[in-house]
Amino acid sequence: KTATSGGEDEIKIGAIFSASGGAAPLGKPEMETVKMLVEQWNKQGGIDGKKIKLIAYDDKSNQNEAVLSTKKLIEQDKVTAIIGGTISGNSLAMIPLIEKAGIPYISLAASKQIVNPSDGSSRHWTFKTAQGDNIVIQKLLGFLKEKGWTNVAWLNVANAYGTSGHEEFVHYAPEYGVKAVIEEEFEATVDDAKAMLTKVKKANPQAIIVWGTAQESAVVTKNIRQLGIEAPIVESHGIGTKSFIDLAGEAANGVWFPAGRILVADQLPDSDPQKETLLKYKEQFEKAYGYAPTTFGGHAWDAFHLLVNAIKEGGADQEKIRSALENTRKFIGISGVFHMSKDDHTGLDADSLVMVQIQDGKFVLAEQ
Amino acid sequence: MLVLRNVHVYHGHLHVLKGVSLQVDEGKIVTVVGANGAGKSTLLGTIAGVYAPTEGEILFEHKPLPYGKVEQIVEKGICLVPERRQIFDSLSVRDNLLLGAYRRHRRDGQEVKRDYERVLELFPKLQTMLDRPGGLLSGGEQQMLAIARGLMARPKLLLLDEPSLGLAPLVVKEVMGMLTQLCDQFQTAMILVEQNVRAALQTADEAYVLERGSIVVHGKAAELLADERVAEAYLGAAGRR
Amino acid sequence: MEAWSQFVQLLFSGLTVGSIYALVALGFVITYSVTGILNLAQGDFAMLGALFCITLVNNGVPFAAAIGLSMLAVMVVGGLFERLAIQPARRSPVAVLIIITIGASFVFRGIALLVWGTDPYALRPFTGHGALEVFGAVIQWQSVWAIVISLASFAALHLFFHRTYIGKAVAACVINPFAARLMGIDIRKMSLGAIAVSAGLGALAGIVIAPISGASYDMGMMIGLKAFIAAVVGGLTNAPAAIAGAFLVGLLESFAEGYLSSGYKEAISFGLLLLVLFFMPNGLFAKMTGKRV
Amino acid sequence: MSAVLLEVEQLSKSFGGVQAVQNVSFHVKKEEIVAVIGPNGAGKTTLFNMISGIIPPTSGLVRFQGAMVSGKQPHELAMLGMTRTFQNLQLFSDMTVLENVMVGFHSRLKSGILSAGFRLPRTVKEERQAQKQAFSCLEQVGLAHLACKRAGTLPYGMQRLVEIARAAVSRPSLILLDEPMAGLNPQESKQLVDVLLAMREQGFTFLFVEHDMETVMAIADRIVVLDYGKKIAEGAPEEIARHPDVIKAYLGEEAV
Amino acid sequence: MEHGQRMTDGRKRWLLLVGAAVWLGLPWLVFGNNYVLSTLILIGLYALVSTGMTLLMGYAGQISLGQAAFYGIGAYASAYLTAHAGWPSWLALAAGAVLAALVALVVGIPVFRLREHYLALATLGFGVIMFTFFKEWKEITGGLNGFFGIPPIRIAGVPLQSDLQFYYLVSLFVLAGLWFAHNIVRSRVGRALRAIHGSEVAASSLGVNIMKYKLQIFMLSAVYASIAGSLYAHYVTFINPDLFGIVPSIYFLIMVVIGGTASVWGGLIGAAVYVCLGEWLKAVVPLLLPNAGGEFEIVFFGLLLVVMLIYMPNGLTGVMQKRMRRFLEMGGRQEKQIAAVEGHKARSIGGERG
Ligand SMILES: Nc1ncnc2c1ncn2[C@@H]1O[C@H](COP(=O)(O)OP(=O)(O)OP(=O)(O)O)[C@@H](O)[C@H]1O
Ligand SMILES: Nc1ncnc2c1ncn2[C@@H]1O[C@H](COP(=O)(O)OP(=O)(O)OP(=O)(O)O)[C@@H](O)[C@H]1O
Ligand SMILES: CC(C)C[C@H](N)C(=O)O
Ligand SMILES: [Mg+2]
Ligand SMILES: [Mg+2]
Repeated sequence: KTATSGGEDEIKIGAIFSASGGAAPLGKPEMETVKMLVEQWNKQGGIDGKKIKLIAYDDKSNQNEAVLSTKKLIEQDKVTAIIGGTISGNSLAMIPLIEKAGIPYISLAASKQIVNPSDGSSRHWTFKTAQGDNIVIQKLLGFLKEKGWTNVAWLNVANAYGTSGHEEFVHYAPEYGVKAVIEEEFEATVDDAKAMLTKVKKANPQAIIVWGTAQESAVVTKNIRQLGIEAPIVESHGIGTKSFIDLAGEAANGVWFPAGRILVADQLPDSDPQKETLLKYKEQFEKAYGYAPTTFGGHAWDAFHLLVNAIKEGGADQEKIRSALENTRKFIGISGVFHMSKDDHTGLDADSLVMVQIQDGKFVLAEQ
Repeated sequence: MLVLRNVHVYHGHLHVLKGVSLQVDEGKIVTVVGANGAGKSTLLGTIAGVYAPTEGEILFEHKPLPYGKVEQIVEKGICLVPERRQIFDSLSVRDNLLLGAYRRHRRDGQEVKRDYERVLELFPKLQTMLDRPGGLLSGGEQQMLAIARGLMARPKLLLLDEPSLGLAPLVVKEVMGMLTQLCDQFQTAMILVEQNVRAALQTADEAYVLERGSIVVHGKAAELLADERVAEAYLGAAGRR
Repeated sequence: MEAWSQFVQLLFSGLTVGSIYALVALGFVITYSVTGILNLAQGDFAMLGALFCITLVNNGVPFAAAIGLSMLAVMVVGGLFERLAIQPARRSPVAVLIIITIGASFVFRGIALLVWGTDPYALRPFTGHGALEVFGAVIQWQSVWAIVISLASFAALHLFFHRTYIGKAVAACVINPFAARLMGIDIRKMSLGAIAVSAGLGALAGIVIAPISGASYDMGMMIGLKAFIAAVVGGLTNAPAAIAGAFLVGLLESFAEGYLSSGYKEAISFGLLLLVLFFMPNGLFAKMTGKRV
Repeated sequence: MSAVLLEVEQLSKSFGGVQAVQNVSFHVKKEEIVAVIGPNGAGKTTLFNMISGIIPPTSGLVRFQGAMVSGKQPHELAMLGMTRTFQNLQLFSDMTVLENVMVGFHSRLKSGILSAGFRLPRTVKEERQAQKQAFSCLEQVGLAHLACKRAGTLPYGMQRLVEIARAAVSRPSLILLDEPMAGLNPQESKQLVDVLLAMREQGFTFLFVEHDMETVMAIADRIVVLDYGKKIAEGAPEEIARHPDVIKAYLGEEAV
Repeated sequence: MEHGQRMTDGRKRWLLLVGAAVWLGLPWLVFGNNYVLSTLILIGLYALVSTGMTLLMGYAGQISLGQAAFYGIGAYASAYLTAHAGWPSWLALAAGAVLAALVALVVGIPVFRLREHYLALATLGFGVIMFTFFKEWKEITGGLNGFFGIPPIRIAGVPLQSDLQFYYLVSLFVLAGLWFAHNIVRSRVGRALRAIHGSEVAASSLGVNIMKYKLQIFMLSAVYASIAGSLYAHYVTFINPDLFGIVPSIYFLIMVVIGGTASVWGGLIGAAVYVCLGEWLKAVVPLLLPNAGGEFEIVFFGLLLVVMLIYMPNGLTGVMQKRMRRFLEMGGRQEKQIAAVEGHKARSIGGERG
């Protein structure tokens, strides 16, 4: 099956990001990354001489918009493949349409459900580049076990990202001998979490896990220290942007979190296979947009290159592109080194993550 | 002091005032009577700036009024006591009265206080309910409040739209008497629109009869009171009882 | 003893949050009691105030001057909003006016997104990072500032509304605009003034909260919503009641979160609030309204 | 003819400190026209509000057509056959005059939300009937030519007439009128008097409040006088006109 | 009078027929473009919700800031009953509608004792509470992760899977909904509702049971929303609580206001304008400002909303009604006068007493 229309000399790639709305801090760098890459590739002559035509929509962090835009990409723009879906909810809403239409699709969101749905529905065409929360949680639990912090407090933000992280935590924690002495939720719009934290203080955990993205996590982190709780804080990969450090100030010091290597690219040993790729992306992105790249932009970088490689192999034939994606081996990306297979449409394992600690306002690679 | 020449007013497409001319002299009471829908309220509203005429001119103290600009017209000393009372429901009776003198507070605070006392003497009923929200008063009490509030503005020209509406007979008599007195004492000119035609004609110096937007009769109030045609059309057959 | 310190902590958490809601709620009340409009863009004034102030401070403007300047700037924005969006629509039905304010809020938010991007920003506390300790509970100085500022603004407004005749005239505008005009009250000027002042208060709220929770282009929505709740609970025309409402909402949230479930916090605090309303359908702080049936 | 339609017993109402109505008792017989008069603030409107169920009495009873009705809701009373007009007009100002009057016919119709939504034949028939009735009622008060006008744009006096037509269209057994003549000039009130008298002939009963003594004297069979919430007199018009207390409190020396 | 009415009805019927023909023919006009079809489907679903709200707001004068909750009740009822309990889709849709009506009844009894902004607050609170339930009742709703694998709706055992089939299904519901609403408006019930809007005391002293009608119309609007929600769930096959929170409720309110409450068509028109405006901006803004993201769309949407409402305070139907009236020659000259003075807002004064 091939894409029906579209000039012979261009390849249409569709993209959907949450460039505005609640998930904008994630979606904006994704969109910018992809735009930058398309420009670069086209300057160098495109893919096998064909220019890339990017058709990108902003779903405004809204599920309906995501569904409509997907329809539009499929029916009207007749794209060859789609990347995007910044947040899990939107990706999940897009998938049924994409599977029905039969178009290669790479999501940038984290939920495990995107590639391994619990209801067993088809994921023939769907891939993703963000480390699934199952992997992140395992990395985090391994770290806790190593440190001997087995009685912990679990706090997550009340949205799809937070609850999905929580589920994985509940699922894997026993395996690592970690126990939550208290589990709480906070709103993404929280201004003051002290009320909730008084309970945490009482529970007296060995470590506190805060699972959210930058702004709300910063408030919680600050409040933890303000209440005089001294326990170490471990957070999620959702805080991997400089603004977390600005917002949390002093309190950010000493916070640990698992993240992709991009945040600490320059601290990696030269032997690291990703180092070169990471530094190049970092340099290009900073030059283009004037701020440091995020792990989220990295997911988009990966998705774009995975797709480009598959198109090189499969041409305009969508089934061929798909199977090329599925047969990706040892692709060195920003989020990690990808090994796809029929059963694993993410292709990343816990090694794709490192533990990072914030020290004096900087991301520092923790000892392995 | 007030002169209307050939004033036309429309409500949408409805031609309500069709060339009304009228004159009010200093310190005189002029009454305008006429059937339902003749345009009496519209006439008062136009003078007060609520509606703007499409044609004709209105001169106040020899200068044209800023048509349709209610606040500026109030500033010039014209005050309308409107149809349906227009009390500030949730403000106390006291505040209602004081707001009547809104434009004067800055200039003559002391005098406002004196006027306040005087107005309450005129309506002793209100004295007993100064702290009650205006909207809770009975119909007639609200009417008293509306008139009293108008007086608080101490205007040069007072426009009264059916002031006797809903007032008990005894009170109507007092109010009418008070208007005459006010007129003598402070040289306040007035236009009085009334359905209680007899009372109006007894109080006023001059009278106009408005019919379907045009003035059809104009004369001394006393003469009209005696006029048989007017008696028949507007006073109702006297024999009823 | 520990239970006691938790209680005090929750109390202060509630008061801090409540004081922020209170400042924005005061804006709601002023706007509503002069123009009869529920201005759902009120929260965005807080956002603009916070972001302006942060930008100024980051560019080296002294803190106090930055606060004053950003309040002024937001007041100008409020004034423009009144002239361009509210004044031309004065005669529209209430629901339409509400939606106009929502439209304006989209515009504010969109512009803020363009200017400041999506990243949240931080502002340093007014007076150091220190904290007070009361019965084992910790209270940031910034929280004390928030509470004091909201109470002070309230006191100033209260004096204005109840001690001056302009205050009365302001109330008259919404109760009966037609009669207000007949009294010579310039309701357009009043409306402009009211919205500008509300905007200024909103800005102040944003500036006070920025050191506590950071500021970003989309913070207005949540603050606005909560303040709206507080203002309504207080009856919308009654400043002291709105303040009480704001603290009530803040405390309810804080205690629901601290003693019950944080996931259900919103539902619980709302549920309690509604329960009270059902038993007092005329509001928690009902006074004689001047409406007879 | 002489059956008692409405009975009011020891009715009282106080608002906080204000004793608006105190222990007022009287009755209205079928096809009678009874007037309630009294100085401003005497409690007349409050009395009407209690009788028509709009506010609950502090104490006392109201009996209508032999049944206890105090505590009933206004709409229940309307269904039983008691409607009213208001001192401060309560027209549905965004609806046309005809529609206003058709609302008055509400209590005579049955179709509910489902039969209306599916437009069952019964509904269609009812609608036609309502329209016809409303129109003929407007003809009776002489407003048929204004049927399509928006009620809010009518001059004050005519709005009063619309209210009366609206209250009368369902042919209730008792109509309460609160100052029906206010805003009408003498000639117009005379016309309305004729309409009311004609309606009485058709079997209507009226209880009304009015300050226009000419009207009161012309049509009332009986007059109840309130002052400071208390009934100070009751009787035929001639008696009342001579009653010294009434003259002192209400009419003034050179009364009608 | 009678004659005029009949003539009007004749013309109206004719107009309706043309409208229906266009509606049915639309899929061919757009060459079966599924994207356009899905936009139309979405318009239809929103139209259902906002038609219910138009009745509630325009005819009963009650603002609801929690309508999306009913939309959600329908969606989750259908999702759960078909996917987990194995019910046939139609039965699930009906059950959702009944459930929504019951919830509306239970909520309405206390809520409608409140007025004006208290009422708005209460509906908002209801919305928040329902949202919390959708979010936290994970066994039924799947929580914030969402609900997957909702089966398509079936007619006589055949699953409706193409957009075209769904388009006709939704159209049918919209037409039925409009017809029902239209009938209500011009009946005793509709008059009673408008009367309540005008003056509650007067309405009740003429025999209108205010509480009953408010509740009934609230329940009806809940049923409209619930049906739309059920259809949405089957159409998209994935739902999550964010679709049914406060923000969507506000969007529904925007649609109703854009459309105007002057006629039952307001809901449909508002939904259409709302969706089309969004789509149009998505296409146009990048042309004007090639490097801008969705943020510009929000700015423009807000601006257009403000400008539109300033110039059309009664919504689009308010403007169209005047044109229509002239076209339908309703009531002759007099009607024109009314239309002409309508702009002049005569404040109903003296509403303070009864
Ligand atoms: N706001 C308005 N919109 C449309 N028409 C109006 C408006 N106000 C008044 N009219 C019309 O203008 C005409 C004159 O009305 P106006 O109120 O001036 O009469 P009036 O003499 O005061 O009557 P009344 O004695 O009943 O108060 C009437 O036909 C009325 O229907
Ligand atoms: N809800 C209320 N709260 C407080 N006082 C009230 C209330 N309703 C009425 N009153 C007072 O009760 C008294 C009686 O009022 P009511 O309206 O019954 O008088 P009325 O006889 O109809 O007078 P009018 O002839 O002026 O219409 C008045 O003094 C009024 O101010
Ligand atoms: C960390 C992010 C890639 C996760 C994303 N926000 C999601 O909802 O899945
Ligand atoms: Mg008049
Ligand atoms: Mg009365």
